[in-house]
Amino acid sequence: MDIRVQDHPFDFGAEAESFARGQGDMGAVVTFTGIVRDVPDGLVSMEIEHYPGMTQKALETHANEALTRFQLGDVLIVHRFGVMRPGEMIMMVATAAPHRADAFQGAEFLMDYLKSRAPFWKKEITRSGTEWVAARAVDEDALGRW
Amino acid sequence: MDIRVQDHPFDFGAEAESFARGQGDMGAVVTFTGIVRDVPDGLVSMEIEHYPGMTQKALETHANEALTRFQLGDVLIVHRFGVMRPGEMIMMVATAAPHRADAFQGAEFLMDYLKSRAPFWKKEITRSGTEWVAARAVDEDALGRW
Amino acid sequence: MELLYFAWVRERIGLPRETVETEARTVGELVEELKAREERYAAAFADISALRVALDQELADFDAPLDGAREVAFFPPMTGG
Amino acid sequence: MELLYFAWVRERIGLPRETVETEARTVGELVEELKAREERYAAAFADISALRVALDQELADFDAPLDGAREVAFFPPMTGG
Repeated sequence: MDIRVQDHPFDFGAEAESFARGQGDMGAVVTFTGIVRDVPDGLVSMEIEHYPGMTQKALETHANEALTRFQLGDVLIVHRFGVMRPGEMIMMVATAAPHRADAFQGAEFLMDYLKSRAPFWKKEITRSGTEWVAARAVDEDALGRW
Repeated sequence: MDIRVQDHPFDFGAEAESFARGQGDMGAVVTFTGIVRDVPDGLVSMEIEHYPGMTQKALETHANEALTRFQLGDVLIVHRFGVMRPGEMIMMVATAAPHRADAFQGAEFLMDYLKSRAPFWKKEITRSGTEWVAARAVDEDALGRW
Repeated sequence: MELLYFAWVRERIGLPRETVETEARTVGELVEELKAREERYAAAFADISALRVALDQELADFDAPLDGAREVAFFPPMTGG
Repeated sequence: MELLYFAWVRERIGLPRETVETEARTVGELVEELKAREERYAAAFADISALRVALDQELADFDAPLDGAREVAFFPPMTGG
């Protein structure tokens, strides 16, 4: 298990490759990557604030729950905070499992928890102003399936 | 859309990175990688046979169906044939979408079709003999959800 | 008509492809013709529920008509991914 | 007791953290105390259904008892991932 919260960019390709390379007994690896998308108003940058004391612990709790709930061999979470430009990668998760259903479900479970239960807050700086991103009801609802 | 059927290894990290880098308008990228797992009898190698005339077409059909059925911006499929050792990567898919639910569902849809509808056949060469891998009922059943 | 065999179907019949002349109107009739030919065909086609067929590189059923098909492929259920 | 504020809660109150002395027994009572203090607190806590709270870095409810908590954090619903 590897959980990293950092302000600098990460190398998605290298992380994905080294995670998958380490999984000799696992048949299935799933990755998810979140990317800063442009918005209709024209996104200048996205700023992510987090709760330093709590973030790492919360992510470890979710990762451990994913490990036991699904048949996962390994979990990786990398999540950035600070300022990002459109096109930059915000975060990634990776899961490894003997079979694909567990790898997919583990990754979706982690993402649903990251979206609504990990202490990160996104702010969008557009050409027309600055706004905290509102939580989406669909993200809260997604937790209901677990 | 990029579909490749090849006998040589692929560079998962580089493929994942370049796929994700190209997705400026998409917020979510999902990848799945299938890896040759060792088996209790001790796997010497896995051999994958395919139907050259049909494979590329079948994969393109499935990829196009995924693109229209889900809100996907892009799809990548790389699938190997020939001889592979334990730990080697067999195949990967990648999907990009504005939101994560589509990216996940698109990748799972592609995997379910690849498992049971793309003309590939796996043979396991173990220390105790050689055997064609039997299709799993759970893989056939998985198609029922789409 | 070109016949193609893959995986253990190919191994049981002993060749990857062959050209045949046939009057069969459906895939099923073609299978019966082949089974009547030689023991190795009878062995390969013993249980067609364990087989799949493609007509001109598209998956089809065993009761599908053959008319116009140039290439018929027989193989076990696929195990890709 | 250490109070922490994040995102627009921090912006409305105008500071990221402060130390308070309180007799409040629950999160809810603490919120009422803060609202009575100054307009900017009243503004930040106007609608607690739009807020989340963590006690010693664990998510909690607004009716949770405060006893023993050293750190109370208030923030909007999270938007990670």
